[in-house]
Amino acid sequence: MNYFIIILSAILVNNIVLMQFLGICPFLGVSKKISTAAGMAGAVAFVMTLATIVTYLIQEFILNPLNLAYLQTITFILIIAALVQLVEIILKKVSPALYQALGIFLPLITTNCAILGVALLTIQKEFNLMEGVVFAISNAIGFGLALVLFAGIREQLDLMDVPKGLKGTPIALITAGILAMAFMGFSGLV
Amino acid sequence: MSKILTVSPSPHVHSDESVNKIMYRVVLAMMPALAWSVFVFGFDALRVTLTAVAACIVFEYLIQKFLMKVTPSVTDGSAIITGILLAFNVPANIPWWIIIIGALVSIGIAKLSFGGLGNNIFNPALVGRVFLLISFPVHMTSWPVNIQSGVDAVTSATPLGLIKESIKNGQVLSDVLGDVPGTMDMLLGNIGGSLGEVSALLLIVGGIYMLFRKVITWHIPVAVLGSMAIFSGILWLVNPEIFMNPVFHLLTGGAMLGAIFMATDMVTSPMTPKGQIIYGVGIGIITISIRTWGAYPEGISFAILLMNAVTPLINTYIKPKRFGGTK
Amino acid sequence: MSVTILYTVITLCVIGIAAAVILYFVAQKFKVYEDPRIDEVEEALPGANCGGCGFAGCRAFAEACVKQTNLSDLNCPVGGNDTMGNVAGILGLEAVKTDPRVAYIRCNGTCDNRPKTNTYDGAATCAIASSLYSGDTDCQFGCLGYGDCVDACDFDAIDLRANLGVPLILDDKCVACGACVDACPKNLIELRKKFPKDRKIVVACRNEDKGGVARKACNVACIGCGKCEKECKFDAITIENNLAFIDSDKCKLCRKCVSVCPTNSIVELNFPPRKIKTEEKEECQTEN
Amino acid sequence: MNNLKNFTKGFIKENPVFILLLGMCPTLGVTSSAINGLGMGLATTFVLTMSNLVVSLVKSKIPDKVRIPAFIVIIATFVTIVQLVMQAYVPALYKSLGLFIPLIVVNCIVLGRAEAFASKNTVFSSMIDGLGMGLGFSFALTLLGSIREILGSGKIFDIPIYSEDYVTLLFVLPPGAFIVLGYLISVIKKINKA
Amino acid sequence: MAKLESTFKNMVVVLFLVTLIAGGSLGYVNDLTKDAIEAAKLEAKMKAIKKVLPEYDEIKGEFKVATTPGDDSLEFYPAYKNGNLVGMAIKTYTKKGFSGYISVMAGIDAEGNFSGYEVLEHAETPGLGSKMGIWFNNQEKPKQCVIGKNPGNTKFQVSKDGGEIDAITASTISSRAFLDAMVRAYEGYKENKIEPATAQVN
Amino acid sequence: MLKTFKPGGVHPPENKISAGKSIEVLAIPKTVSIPVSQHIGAPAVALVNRGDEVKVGQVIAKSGGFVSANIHSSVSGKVKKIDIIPDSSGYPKSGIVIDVEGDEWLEKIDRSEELVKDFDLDSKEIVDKIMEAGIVGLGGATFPTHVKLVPPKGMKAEILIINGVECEPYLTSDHRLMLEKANEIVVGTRLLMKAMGIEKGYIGIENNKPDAISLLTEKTKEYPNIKVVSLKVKYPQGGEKQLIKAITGREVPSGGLPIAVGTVVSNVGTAFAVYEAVQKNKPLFERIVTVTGKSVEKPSNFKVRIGTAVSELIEAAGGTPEDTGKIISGGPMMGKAIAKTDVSVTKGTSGILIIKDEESKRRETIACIRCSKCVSVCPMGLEPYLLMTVSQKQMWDAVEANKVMDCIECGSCSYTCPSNRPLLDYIRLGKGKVGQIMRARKN
Ligand SMILES: Cc1cc2nc3c(=O)[nH]c(=O)nc-3n(C[C@H](O)[C@H](O)[C@H](O)COP(=O)(O)O)c2cc1C
Ligand SMILES: Cc1cc2nc3c(=O)[nH]c(=O)nc-3n(C[C@H](O)[C@H](O)[C@H](O)COP(=O)(O)O)c2cc1C
Ligand SMILES: Cc1cc2nc3c(=O)[nH]c(=O)nc-3n(C[C@H](O)[C@H](O)[C@H](O)COP(=O)(O)O)c2cc1C
Ligand SMILES: Cc1cc2nc3c(=O)[nH]c(=O)nc-3n(C[C@H](O)[C@H](O)[C@H](O)CO)c2cc1C
Ligand code: SF4
Ligand code: SF4
Ligand code: SF4
Ligand code: SF4
Ligand code: FES
Repeated sequence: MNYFIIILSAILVNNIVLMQFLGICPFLGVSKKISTAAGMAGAVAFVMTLATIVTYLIQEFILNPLNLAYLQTITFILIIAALVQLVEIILKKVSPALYQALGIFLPLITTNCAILGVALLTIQKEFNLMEGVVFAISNAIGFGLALVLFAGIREQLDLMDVPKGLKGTPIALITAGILAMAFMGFSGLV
Repeated sequence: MSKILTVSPSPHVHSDESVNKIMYRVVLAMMPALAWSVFVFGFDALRVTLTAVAACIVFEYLIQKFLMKVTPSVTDGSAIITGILLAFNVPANIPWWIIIIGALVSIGIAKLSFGGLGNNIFNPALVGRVFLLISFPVHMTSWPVNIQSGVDAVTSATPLGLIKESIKNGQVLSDVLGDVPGTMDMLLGNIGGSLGEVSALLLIVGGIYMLFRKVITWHIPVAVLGSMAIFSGILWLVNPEIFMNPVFHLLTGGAMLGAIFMATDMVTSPMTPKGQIIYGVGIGIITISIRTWGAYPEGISFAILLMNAVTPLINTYIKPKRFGGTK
Repeated sequence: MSVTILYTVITLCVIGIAAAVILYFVAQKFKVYEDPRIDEVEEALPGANCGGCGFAGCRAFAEACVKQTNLSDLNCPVGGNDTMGNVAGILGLEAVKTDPRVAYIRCNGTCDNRPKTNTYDGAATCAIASSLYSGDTDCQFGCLGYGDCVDACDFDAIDLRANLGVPLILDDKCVACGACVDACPKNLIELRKKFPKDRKIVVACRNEDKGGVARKACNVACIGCGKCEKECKFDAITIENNLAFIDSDKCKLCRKCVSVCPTNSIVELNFPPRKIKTEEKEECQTEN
Repeated sequence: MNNLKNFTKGFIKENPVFILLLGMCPTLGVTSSAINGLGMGLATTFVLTMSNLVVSLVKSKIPDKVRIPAFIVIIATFVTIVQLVMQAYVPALYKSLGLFIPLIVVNCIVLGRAEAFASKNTVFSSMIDGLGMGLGFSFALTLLGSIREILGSGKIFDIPIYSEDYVTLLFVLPPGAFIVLGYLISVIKKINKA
Repeated sequence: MAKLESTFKNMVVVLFLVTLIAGGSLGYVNDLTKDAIEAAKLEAKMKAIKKVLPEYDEIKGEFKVATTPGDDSLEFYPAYKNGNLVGMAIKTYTKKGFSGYISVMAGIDAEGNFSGYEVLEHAETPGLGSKMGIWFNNQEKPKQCVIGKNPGNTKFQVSKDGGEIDAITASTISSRAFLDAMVRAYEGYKENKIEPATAQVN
Repeated sequence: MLKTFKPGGVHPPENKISAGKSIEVLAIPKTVSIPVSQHIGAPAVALVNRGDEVKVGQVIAKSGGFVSANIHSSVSGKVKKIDIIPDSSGYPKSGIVIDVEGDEWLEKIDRSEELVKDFDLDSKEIVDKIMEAGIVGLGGATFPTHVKLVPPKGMKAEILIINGVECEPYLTSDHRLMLEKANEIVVGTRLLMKAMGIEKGYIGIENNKPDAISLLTEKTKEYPNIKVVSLKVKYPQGGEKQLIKAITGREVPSGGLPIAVGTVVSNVGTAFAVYEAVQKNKPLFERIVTVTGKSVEKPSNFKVRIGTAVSELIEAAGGTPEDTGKIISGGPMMGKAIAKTDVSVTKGTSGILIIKDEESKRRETIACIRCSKCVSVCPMGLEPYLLMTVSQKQMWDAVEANKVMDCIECGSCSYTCPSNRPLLDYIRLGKGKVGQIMRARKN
């Protein structure tokens, strides 16, 4: 499959957050400040790529040969949970600076649907390993793009007089809705 | 006892600028284009515009008064602009109930949910327009015939629609160029399309008036149109058989309307000239990309909304040049 | 048992064990000790995150509590003694009882009492008004009435009282967080001991001008004459800078001082027989 | 009664979607129709109740350090069971819920409840809590699904109520999910306050 | 009820037990549902076949033909009634949908006309492209209906492109894609036609 | 092309009603109240006591620190009291009240009108004389001039700019002074240059005062190192950073002083005061004050003794008009509204402006429409709309990060905002708070 199409599709056309509804919790939760949003996006990108590779290998070399495809969910989530922990430790040791920047987001990532979702989608779409990696990275970029844009908007909204009843989550969701609407302009691009 | 004097911090004088004045100047600037659309689409154009304006004003009043419980501020004129621009962005034969839904979305969702004038992130009229486009694609894409164009049919395609169609069919452009209106027709407005976007010339006239009255600055329109021209020009030079020429892109669809009246909405555009240019270039490039490769024949509405979303980031990172430098 | 089941069990067990082994070493190597009592204390706190305790939110306060061996310096004004008792219970410490407090605005310069001498027309906040002008009456110490304290209060405990000139603190809502004390640029607000039935004896004035000047500016200004100081049997009243002050920790609510004050600047509140009604809501006249 | 309270709080007062803002992905992702919402809700309810039950049964046997992995395994097991059963008996629904069924496993409500409630409470009240929360979740999804279906397809539970010519398509598309949920949360908050 | 300590042994044992039980029960449930899942899948297919073909009493000799190497293949399901070939159901596909892949079960009757179709899989926009499930089936609107026609006697293109089938309003792309799938089915049918005679022998 | 500054600026209606009125000497009042703090820096310390007899020009309060200035009696008579006297904000300030008896000047003061062009003092002597005379900047900031004349170590002044811009609407005191005392101003300029060893001098004047430009051009002909520069009419052309930029193209760095780019700016009034102090031994106890306003009967430029009550000036200009709403000390853009007319004229008072009732009330404030007009007019390249909002929300970190301390409080932003937002009010609040925070951090 054409890498260009995978990339464009994952970032713009089928944006993981705005169109696929994956990873909404962090999208709403860690988007209050641009800096934290960027940190989260970085952490997600890292884990998402890693998780996709590992789960792909598990699927290909353990589940498929043994005819155990139905164990996808349980194995993948176990792997992701372990992986996140592992990343945390390794990062702490290897690059304390990076850990400072990304570390605080790592625990949040285990329960982020986007990671498991992308791992599952990679299998579902029958990508090969390289395509899977590109797919994961593009989705992470799409996630980061949505998150950072959204954080910028929310920082501005903090300075505005949003009506009381809509302050916080409601206006964030409405904004996300309009953003999703704008992203629909990209439909058909691939 | 002497008089009770008023005290207040300086300055003690104020320019005679006011929000009302700015808004009514914009309304005035849109009048030539409106007049033209009444001329070419007949009474329908007036009906749609009046419905939209009335609905915007009524919704603004009712929502502010009964839901937000603030003093309604309908007199500031911004709702009128939203109404007119919403009408400008739909086909002249749109059913009345659709335009009312559009007004509700513009005013209720895009404007007042964020706190009203000045607080919205996205251009209200465009949110309304895109909402309608996605929700009622059938009604939003059947264009009434432009009386001046000399086509005899009930509906007609817009030039952009024509091109998109032929490209999707795998035709080369030289085959269909005959069906595309000439440059002069596009400039004057003898083409099909949304009711306010057909006459590029009269939109430019309005734009010049606004420039002259200092309602807008040149940065955004020039950046939008310039980047559209350059980007489409490069594509055209690469392969004129599948890409249209820049003049065509500038004169058709919502390019002029968007660049002059909608991208310039001050509430939703960046604050510094540099930021405004980045914003305008973003709009231009996204517009041409959508027109060229996307599903929709026209992309400027989406492009403006997308860049509206980027505006807060631009404002955060593009600061005016500080006197004396920073640090 | 089919092969699938066998494989299933084996696969899962292998992955499970692997996870356990890895996690064990993780747990061994990177122990970050966090006192579990922090969570417990935090749960016991009201969660208002108002900062009244002087810390950046409830969790910070909980951390501070856990570190301390003596809670006497720590107090959550929102939760009051009950909460601190609970916290002390969790930590196995003694809670120090503090008297409940309540905020009071020491100015009675309502528009009837203080004639206006100019009209302020800048941004309507006390902070801005006071930074350039002393106020729209001749009393430079009195309340400005733009309600910075109202905005500062997270508990809706201050009522601006439509243009009466001085806001009113609603004792039943005030939790003595002190936010308003910091917000008032005129330093008018004091956290006083809360007496039963919200009774109060207060010198409702902060005017430090000499008697004549003060009197001219406001009908109920304290002129520092010292009569109340002499009257008080409990040494609760002190006079400094032409101004009397009643220490609520010493005051016994005997009400003797009230009647001797020549300018009625001592206010008694919530005493049954002579209960003062809150003033009618009436617009202040700005024009002469 | 305490259990009754545990049961009912999930609907409005502590509704996982409207108030706690948990499990937003399926909430937005599957609610293009009422039936999808209900289906997803019930599937989640099953997992929630069962995993709460099991977690509270075994809580004393699980060392702290492997608490989370153990819980995840338990939850994932139930999710997989749901997957298999739905595939076998309601394949159409399974198909339209797509990816979101396996994603129940990362739904914060499930793990959150296991952590916060089941690992501290008795078996019965944990089950009741799971059931209440699950039904609250189902209620929210069905409500959202119904609104979107009515506005966007002119139907409810697939029963037409008005002509398709007048539907507002956007509501069954992704933006509609965000917008309707935004306003719904605001309304529920208001009701909660009153 | 003291918690178990987090010792190495405890952790491993507990996780082992948990996964053991989980694995066991999962395997068990899988065994239980395996057949049902297969049946459900088959039933869905059979239901579709039933829907698109005239009455028949047996499907036999199904086969697959790859259209282009490496690409998806067409699946053919010949249907017999009283031993006579009455039609063929063809699982066909297109990748030209607005959102890519669409798979359709198309039925062709003994005369070589489409007797029905069922959209099996698609990701077209609800309310737009998704209407193709009923649009081309609507016998009351002959200009948009494909039933009883075939690409041999009707131009299977949307009218906008000069064909004889009206596209779904505002969904020309989906309509083109749908017709593309149908044409593919028909061409496959023509190439792999089973002569009634040979069929009998089968 | 006329020289001007970039970025920003506004052009309010000039309203220089009193431009044609020559300077009149205001009658000496019966009492004067002289504040001891009329300058930036430490208040002066009173030297006289109640009942003391004083003469015109006598030091009555001594400079109270490094940045401070002497205060001289502007009248002769008896000290009535040393007390709190009203100040324009209503806050108490201490001052010296003197009952006037006659008009007896110190002998050393040369009262003749005759021009004394030549001098042969060294720079130290000039600075000492200026310091002795209590001269402070008369352009509004009232910074003690002798402090300015001694640059911090390691800095060297190269250029002196005499500020004759008078960009504030209505005010004409500098304009009149330039017309009537051109020779003296040139001498003052030379004295200032000598005091600092500066070779290059400019006199900057806005283009709406062509008479002053041509007069001063002529008077400076004989001094090739002093140039008169005519400048575009744009507010705040007279702000020192803007003036430096317009004339020299140099930009005073953020947080820096003019001396950082080798320049020193002084007002024309200051130059005149320097002339009088050095050549005539006359301390600063008088100044030119414009009294003006649309309803004022006789808009005038007065020479006024420091300490005279504002009400006296207004009387002399025809009394308080019926429709008075607001009285401003200074110009409409930067001046300060006063609550009562019994406050005194100080060294910093350049004008008294009487605004009509209907013009004195601010219009209703509405939400910011993000028109960016405030950004484009801000001469310091700030974002007033943002500064206001973050001040309002008390986000002091953001206020500081967005350079609030650079604001020169020119008011262009508030002036121009179509939503009538009180931008500068909140920016001042933010500046105050950030200033406090910064000081606290230093300690
Ligand atoms: C969100 C969205 C969804 C769309 N879905 C479809 C679709 O499912 N099928 C389709 O043919 N076109 C779809 N379109 C494309 C437009 O409707 C397109 O204009 C149309 O297909 C071609 O125009 P026409 O049918 O009016 O000639 C979609 C467009 C958008 C923005
Ligand atoms: C603390 C302080 C120190 C100053 N030091 C000097 C100085 O050393 N040299 C100088 O030329 N001006 C000095 N100034 C004066 C300023 O350059 C300037 O004239 C004054 O701030 C008023 O300018 P304005 O009227 O434009 O606001 C100083 C000002 C302040 C507040
Ligand atoms: C906005 C603004 C406008 C000013 N306009 C003038 C002016 O028109 N004329 C003037 O002499 N000083 C003006 N000043 C004061 C100058 O910045 C500077 O302080 C003064 O010229 C220094 O001279 P001085 O110390 O002799 O007063 C202005 C200051 C500011 C901040
Ligand atoms: C130059 C200019 C352009 C405007 N363009 C729009 C527009 O495109 N759409 C709209 O709803 N309002 C427009 N307005 C009106 C107003 O700014 C808008 O409703 C605000 O976004 C409401 O907060 C415009 C106003 C001005 C001054
Ligand atoms: S009145 Fe003051 S002390 Fe009392 S709760 Fe409000 S802010 Fe806190
Ligand atoms: S008490 Fe203080 S803060 Fe409150 S209104 Fe009065 S002056 Fe303002
Ligand atoms: S007052 Fe300050 S912020 Fe406003 S324009 Fe002037 S320098 Fe800029
Ligand atoms: S001038 Fe006023 S309305 Fe315009 S951006 Fe500045 S503050 Fe906002
Ligand atoms: S439910 Fe998807 S991230 Fe939480």
